[in-house]
Order: sequence, then C-alpha cells, then structure tokens
Amino acid sequence: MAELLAVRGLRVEFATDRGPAQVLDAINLDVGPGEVVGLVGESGCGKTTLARAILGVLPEGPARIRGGEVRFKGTDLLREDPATVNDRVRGRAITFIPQDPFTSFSPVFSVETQIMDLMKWKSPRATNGGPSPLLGRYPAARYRADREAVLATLRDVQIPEPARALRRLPHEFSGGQRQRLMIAMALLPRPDLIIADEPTTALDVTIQAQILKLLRALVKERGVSVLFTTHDLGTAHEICDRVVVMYAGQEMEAAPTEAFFGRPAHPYTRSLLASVPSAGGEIRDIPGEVPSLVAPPSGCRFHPRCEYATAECREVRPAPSMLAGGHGVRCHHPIVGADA
Amino acid sequence: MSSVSFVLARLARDRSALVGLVLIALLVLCAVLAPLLATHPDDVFELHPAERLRAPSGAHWLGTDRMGADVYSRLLFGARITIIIGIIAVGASLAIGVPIGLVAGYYHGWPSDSLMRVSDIFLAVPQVVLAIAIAQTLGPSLPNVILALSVTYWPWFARVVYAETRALQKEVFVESTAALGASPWRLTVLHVLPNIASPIIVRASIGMGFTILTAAALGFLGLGPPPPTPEWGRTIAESREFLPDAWWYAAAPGLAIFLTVMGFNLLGDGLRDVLDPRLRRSRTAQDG
Amino acid sequence: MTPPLLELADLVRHFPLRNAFGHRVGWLRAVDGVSLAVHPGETLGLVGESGCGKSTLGKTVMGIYTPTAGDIRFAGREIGRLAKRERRAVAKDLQYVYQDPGASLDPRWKVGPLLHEPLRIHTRLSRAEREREVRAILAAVGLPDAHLDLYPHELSGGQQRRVGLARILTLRPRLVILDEPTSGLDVSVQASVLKLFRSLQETFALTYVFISHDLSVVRAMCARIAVMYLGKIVELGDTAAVFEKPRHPYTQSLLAAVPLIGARRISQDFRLEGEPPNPRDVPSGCRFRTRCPLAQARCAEEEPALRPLDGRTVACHFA
Amino acid sequence: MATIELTVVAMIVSVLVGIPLGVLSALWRNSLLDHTLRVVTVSGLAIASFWLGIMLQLLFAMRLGWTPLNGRLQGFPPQSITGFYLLDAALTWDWATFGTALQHLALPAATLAFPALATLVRFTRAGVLDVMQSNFVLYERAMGLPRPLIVWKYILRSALTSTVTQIGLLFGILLAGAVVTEAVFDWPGIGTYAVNSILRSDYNAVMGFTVWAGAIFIVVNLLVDVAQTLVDPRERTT
Repeated sequence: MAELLAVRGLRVEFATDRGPAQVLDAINLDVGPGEVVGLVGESGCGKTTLARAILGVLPEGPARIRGGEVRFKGTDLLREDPATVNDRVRGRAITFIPQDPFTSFSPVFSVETQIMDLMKWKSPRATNGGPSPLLGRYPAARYRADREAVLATLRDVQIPEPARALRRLPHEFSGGQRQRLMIAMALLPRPDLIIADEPTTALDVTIQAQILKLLRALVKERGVSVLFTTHDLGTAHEICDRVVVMYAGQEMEAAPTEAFFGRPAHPYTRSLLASVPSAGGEIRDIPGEVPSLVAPPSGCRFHPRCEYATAECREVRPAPSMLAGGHGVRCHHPIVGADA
Repeated sequence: MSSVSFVLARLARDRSALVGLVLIALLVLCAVLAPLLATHPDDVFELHPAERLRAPSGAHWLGTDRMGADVYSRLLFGARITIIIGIIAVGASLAIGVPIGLVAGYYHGWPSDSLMRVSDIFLAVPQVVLAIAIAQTLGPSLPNVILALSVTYWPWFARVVYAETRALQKEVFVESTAALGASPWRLTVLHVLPNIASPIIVRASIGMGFTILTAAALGFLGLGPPPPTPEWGRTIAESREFLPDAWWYAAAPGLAIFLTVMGFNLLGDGLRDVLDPRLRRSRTAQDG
Repeated sequence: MTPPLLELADLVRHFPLRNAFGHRVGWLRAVDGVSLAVHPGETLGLVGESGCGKSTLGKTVMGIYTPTAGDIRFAGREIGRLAKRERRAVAKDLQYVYQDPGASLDPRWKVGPLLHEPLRIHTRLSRAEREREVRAILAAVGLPDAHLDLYPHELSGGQQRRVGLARILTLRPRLVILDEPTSGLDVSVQASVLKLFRSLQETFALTYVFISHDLSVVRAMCARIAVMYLGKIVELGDTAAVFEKPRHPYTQSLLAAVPLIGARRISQDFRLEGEPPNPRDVPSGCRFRTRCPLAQARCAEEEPALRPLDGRTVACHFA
Repeated sequence: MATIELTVVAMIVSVLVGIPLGVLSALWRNSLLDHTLRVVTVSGLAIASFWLGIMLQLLFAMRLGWTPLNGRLQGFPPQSITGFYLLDAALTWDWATFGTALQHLALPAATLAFPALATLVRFTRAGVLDVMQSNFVLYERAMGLPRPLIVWKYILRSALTSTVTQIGLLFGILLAGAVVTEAVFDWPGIGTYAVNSILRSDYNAVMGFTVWAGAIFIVVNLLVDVAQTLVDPRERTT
C-alpha cells in the first residue's frame, strides 16, 4: 500500500527530574490515503506525544527525538528544512484538531480574526509561504474567495448563521460548537491528513455522538486521512477503519477495526478489551500497574503484566509480524485463530 | 516537615538563590560580629574632626565621613539597625497579617469582606507615603520607624494568606476533610496553614528586602533614627553636600543597602522556585 | 420491605445568579424538585450529562450545599436543616467520595495521621484502638502497613485512591456517595476501581449512590438507575429494564449516543440534534421538549410528572 | 504638573522599553540576554532610588557634565498650554527649551523608571512564558502559523491582559519613587514639597500630600479596571 504517512522507529525522550523518560520506543505507524486510523492506549502510553511528534510541535525544552523517521508523502519531516515544513506541510497538508476546544482558541480575538489569520497563510489559494508575517497584506481577491470558503465550511459543520457566528468571541460558543469550528479550521486548508488528538474527550456523550458522526461524514466525503487518538475504545470502534494500540511507548498491535475488536492477537489488546464494563456486570481488570517510563521494563514492555510472558519477552522486543488481512502484531506469543 | 533539608539542597543548586543566601549570611555575620570586625568600633559615637572626609586608605578602608568617623565601621553597626528593623517589622506584619488573612479567607460574609477592604485601603496608598505620614506624626526614632513599617506592611501578608486560603478552599482535600466532619479550627490550623506556608515564607523574604529599602528611604528623608545612629539611609543623606569629592561617603552605604536587599530578593525568588509546586509541576514532563 | 436509608422529597437547590454589581439577576436551577429513595445495601445509579445537576444533588445530600427547599431524610431523620455542629456528626454515617479520592489527601500529611483523623474527629477511641482500626481498613483496601509512614506523593495514583477510600471507611459509614468515581480513568484502571468498590461494598455492607456520566459503568454497577436532565429526574427504574427498553425520549437518545464495541455505528443512525439548554434559562413545560422528537404543544405548557409505566417511572406525556 | 510630567515620562519609558524586553527575555529563555536582564531587573528592585539618583548625578552631572545637576529648567518656561514643559515646548516650536527640558528630565526620569522597568520586564516575561504554555499557542504552532504572528499578536495580547493590572501597581512604585527622586533632584513637584514639609514638620502639608497620593492612586486603579475590560473582551460580555 502506498502510505501517506509512515512513522519508522521513532524514539522520543523527555527529560524529567528523575532522568530521561523513554516516551516513544521505536514506534512504527502507517496511515494510508483516505483512511481513518485510531491510535488507542491508556494515558501515558505516548499517543499524544506521537501525534505531536508527527506535527513537529513537541515541547521544546524537555523533549528530544532520539531517532527514527516521520515520512510524509515520501519526505522525512524530521530531516526536512524546518521552515519549509512549517510553510508547506503544517497547517496545509497536515492539520490538527485539538483535544480541548475550550482553551484552543485565543480568548481575546474573535473567531473571524483567528480563522482569517489561518486562511491568510494556509488557504489552499495562498501561494507557498503566504504573505510575510505581521506586515504582509492579505490580497483582496483572495480574501473574498477565502471568506466565502470559510462560510461554506461553517455551514458544512452546521454552525447556524455563519456570518454572525464569525463576529463572536470563542467563549460565546458551547463546547460542541467550538469543536465544530475546530473541524472547520482543520478542513479549510484542504489537507491530506488530519491529526485529531482526543477531539471528543471533553464533550458530553450526546454531543460526542454528533461530532463523531459529522467528522466521519466530512472526511469520508472529502477523502481526507485522519489519525485519531483516543483512550475510549468505543469511540475508536465508532469512527476508525483501522486501529493501532500502544502501551508504555510501544505499539503492540495494528489491525483493521473489525479484526482488532473481533480477533485481537496481542495479550494486551485482549486484556484491554476485557476490562471494558459489560452488560452482564462482570468486571475484569489487568493486574499490576503501568510501568515507569524512566526505567521501563526491557524487551516487550507489557511482559511484567502478561500471562504468556517468557524469558524471550523479557530480553527482546518482538519484531512486527503480519497476520492475514493487514493485521500486524508485535508479540512473541500472539493468540491466533480464536475469537475474543 | 522532612523537607527542610530538601529545600536547602535545592536552594544550593539554584545559583542566584545561593548568592542570596551568602549575602544574607554575610549581613548577619557583620551585624553580630560588628564590634570585632570594625577597625574603629568607637567611631559610632566619637568625633575626629582632624580626619574629616579622608579617601579610602589602609587605615580607613572606606574613607571617613564628615565627623571623621570610619565609614566602614559605621556601616557594620548600621547592619545591626537594618536587621533589627527588618526582623521586627516583618515579624509584626506576619503576626498581624497571617491571622487576619486566614480568618477572612476561611469565613465568607461581610466581616471578612470588611477586613479585606481595610487592608485594601492600606495597599492603595504607596507604602513609603503612608510610612512617611506615620513616622512624621510620631517623630523620628527607631521604634517609630519599625511601627510605621509594620503598620504599612501587614496588609501584604493578609492579602497573600487570604488569596491562598480562598484558593485552597476549592482544593478537593480541604473540601473533603470538611465533608468528613472536621471543625473550622482543625481545618485552618492543621490543614490550610501548613499548605500555605510556602507563599508566606517567600513573601516574608521579599518583604525583608522591601522593608529595608523603605526604612532606608525614611532615613534618607530624615525620618529615621536620629544622629549619630549609623543608619544607612541617613548616612547617604549626610554625604550629599560633600559630593562629588567624597564619593565613597555616598557610595558605600548605598552599596550596602543594595547588596542586602538583593540578597533577600534573590532568596525569595529562589524559594519561590523551590517551594511553589505549581512551577515544579510544569517542569516535569507531561505524558499522554 | 425495609424502610429506605436515604429519602429525598422534592429536593431543590438553586444558585443565585449575580451581575457584576452583586445584584441577583436570576436563579440557576441546578436541582429542581427531585424525589427518590435509596434502600439499604443497594447501588443506585445517577446519570446525566454535565450540567444536569447530578453532582449538585450529591453535594446537597452531603451537606456541602444547603437545600433551597425539600427534605433529606437519612435513616429516618431530616438532616438538611440541622445546625452545623449536628450536621458534622452525621458525616460519620454518610460519606462522600470525590472523583479522585487520591486528591482528597492533604499533601503535607502522612498516610497514618490521615487515616487517624476521621476517628479523632468522630470517636473517643484511644490511640492504640485507632491504630488497630486503621490497620484493619488499610488491609481491606489492599495496602501494606508500611504505607502508613509515607506521604501521599510517594504513592502511585492507584494507591492514593485506595488510601482516600480507606480514610472514609475508617468511620464505617452506612451510605457512600460516589461522585464520578471513574471519570478520566483508563478502562483497565477503571476495572480495578470498580472491583474494589464491589468488594468494599460486601465487606462493609455499604449502600452506594453512584453518580456518573458513563452509562456502561452504571450499567455494570447499579441495580437501579435514575436519569437526570436539567435538574429533574426523567426516568427511574431497574437498570436492566431501562437499558433494555428506555421509555423517555431523552434516555433513548442518551443510550443511543454511547459508542459500543461491536454494535451498529451511531454515526450512521444517531438522530438527536442540538445541545442542552443553559440551566440558567430552563424551557417552560417539559425541559427536554426543545430537543425532543416527540414534542407537541402540550409539552410547552404542562410539565410532565413522574408516572409509573412499564415497571419504572417516567416523566413524559407521550412515552 | 511637574510631578505628573516626571511620572508620565518615566511610565512611558518603562512601558516602551520594559514590555519588549520582557517578551524577548521569555522567547530567548536562558540566553545571554535573558540572564543579563535577570541581573538588571533584580538590581532594579533592590537598588535604593535615592542612591541611584545620587550616583547618576555624581557620574553624569558632576563628573561628565552631560546633564544639569538638578531642577526642571534653566531660563524661562515655555508658554503654558498643558503644563508639561516638554509638550509645551514642542507645541510652541521652541526646540531650545525642549532640549534643556529634556536634559533636566533625563536623570530623574531614568532614576524613577528603573525599578518600574524592572517590574515590567519581570512581569511581562512571566506572563509570556505562561501564555506560551497555553493550548491555543500549541494549536497555532501545530497549524504552522508564522512564529512572529503567534508571538507578537496572539501571545503578547494575552500576556498584556495581566500586565495592564500591573501598571496600576507600577504607578504606586513610581509615585512612591517620585517623592524621594524629586528630593534628590530638587524637582519642583509635589514630592519635593512633601519632603520640605517633613523637614519643616509641617504636619498639615504632609497629611495633605498623603491624601493626594492616595486619591491619585485610587483614580489610577479605576482607570486600570477600565483598561482591563478594554483589553480582555471576556470581561465585557459576562
């Protein structure tokens, strides 16, 4: 498959008071054209860090990239000139939907100012680079065309009275509406890939359902790929074509949604799915706790909590292996052939 | 608290806080050992008209003043006054401000509001101005300077304690301890106070610097302890008519004030970095 | 049937809305006439979206807010209007667990004193007797004695949570209100927490009021469930029956909105439009009518009362 | 009027210099500039202004002779329009007077501005660092907006909301400083008047001054509240 995004062997460290934490340990990840990929895992597993590493906006102080590549349409974003990436990739070919729609707008500027600032540099009509920062003028013809596009997209995300809505300040919108605005802003530059970081976590369940429905319809209609991080397995099932699960900075399994939930091959995936509360009232947890990333377990990081673990698991991290139907798993003892 | 040594260890790693600590230690040393360190310990009260306004030399490290007294020796004794003013004024402000802030912060209602309104009025007028008015009314003397400074500085503590107490009341552990059935007394003294100790300590350190600065300004304006007390601010005022020739006369006490206040400010900043958990949290890596 | 342990009768809690000058400009009707009964030994689930008043309800029962009107009867005694000192004594039997029980620990106290504190407040036990009690509780939540000498920040998140629960259990309360106890937790951690709640319920014969926005958790934990919308209960009944066949249109939408593994995609058939109105400005008549597919003229005029229907109670004219 | 001219000039200087320096210091955290500024600002808050004034006089007026020692002007004041000599001189096209007025003003204004400048630099730096952590900055960076736009439009505007509050406090520092600074430079303002009254033990004059200062301070705080609502649109609608 010709991948749109291919992350290979990405290693990221964070400096902490107790030493460097190995937040990403040689991660691989693929996103194909037009595909909605779910990145699931529990808090601290590194999914947000991975999303930010792909966007190139890791926290400047503590984070260090120790190796690997982030290939987007064939170019490695980590080795490309940073200014070019900022001009041509970020906000154009790859856009972003943040987790918290309440704080991701500047509270002091109107929505119009913020959207038009984005369009001034990132509109699909803008020539590469856009006007020079601060002093550059917004060409009048393009402004009018961009503004039309903005209004049309706001209608697509079902913001009532778009022209009036633009004049308002972010805090005058509800959480669900703000997330609709964020989706509009992510679509406006006509990207190839949207990175959505837990976009519905802060929302109520009925609003979440509306937003998921809207997002899936819009990206499918436009053929945009999405990398969707979430800790909620139900949400992942809802919106994704393919799901990748991470644990303590390592990716464990990547499979089409059906196979992921129906025939999980990795012991961690199985335990994770089993811990979802079921209607019968039976509750199963995963014994033990998530390990520290400062001194992580050797080999497969899940081995201390895994019932199948052997000496091999403690020593060597399993290489990716392919099962039938594009189902990848990194485990020395995958569970094959049985239904979950 | 097990954390005293921990705090000291962290402070020692913070370069500027360390400088602050050393400066303060030096000041205290000078004050305590003034009679031993001084080259001319009797010059505080004696006149040597023959040796007026000598430039710095081996005999007079920082020169002599208009009375022929050794500037260096007078500076050492001045440190005593400075420290006494600072400690008593800040101590008194703590004693007034902390309980007021705690009570006003814990109880909601008009008595609390009016307490804070009173402290607001004090804060509304610049401290120097208010201190001038008080010191002027009472007459220039050391106890009056201390009184003026205490009366004008306590609202700062009341403010800090009030704000911190109000913020802490929203913390789950305070609310849940109340829900457990704890009395207000138990809650404020055993839970709230220990948790707001850090900002109080920080404020006290910065307050020392601030108070010393204001005291010097009062001295400069002639509202400090009367001559021949070797107060630093007054010394600078005395020196002015002998400028530009007797530059050491003006420079030395100013530098002493500067280093002292600097010491307390640096220590206060360092303490804030070490003690404030909000800042510490932001330094640890976020995961997700 | 045994008499209810907790009984709410038309409980109301309004918050005044003030403008910049402190004048009251209206009321926020957070809890607006709620009646329900909790029986000894059961777990009652209280669900709804943010702003529906479920947490305010919990905190009003707990005495953190005083009721605007209505009765709170606990073990047969009205506790909503007691004097502060007497109300504090009730806390021995009626306890409240915050979303993160770990955050309810004073960071400057060690675990030992933290666990002693409730007993010091409410009992006259000697130090040795308290120590015995504390150790027993600590064992019940699955922590070793050695933890007594640690500060909360030296424990892991899961251990802090256990200490927080132990602190409440030292008093051997009869009713525990759990306020969003699993919100923000990962599923695997959530599973451990739920297991712990269950085992504690057995060991200490606890009665739970379980407040949550997470329907799947409520379904797993609670025998009965009350669904709240804008300060009112819209449907109340046995969990199995309500999940099987919800009767109130809001309950139906709420259940339909939950993404379930293996089920149909809600993004294909979810219908509910719009967002809940601001609780500062509650619609007339039925509060759900602005979003309700069944709404008719009558819904704007007449507020539906809870009526028995199909083995549960429902507040809807057309259910 | 003389006091206000001095205070306003000092305020303008500290705002125009302090805020950009604070932003730069936050942007280039732990750079040479940041460290230098840190030393300067810590000194600014530790130095006794009367001593700083005297030292400046010693250096620039007495030794180098670049500026006059004290006073507000030599010769006659310009035609009085606003009462601010600088402004009046400029309005009447009297550049010679403007020059001497500026010379006279330089040292006292610098003395007065120094601690205020230090406060502003520190505060702006802290504010900018704070805002840089916020989610909307992460969002704008993730969307690849040009860095200068993010810094000078979005971050600065948000950081200023808190700085505006500081300007009220700053006015207190300046006013307090003015009393002492005027005394050092014989600036014919209300501070000098107050100090002379102290020396003459004129009780009523001192009280009058205290009340005047308090009143000015309260008025300024009111203005700051108004400015706050202008800078922060959230205040307007809630």
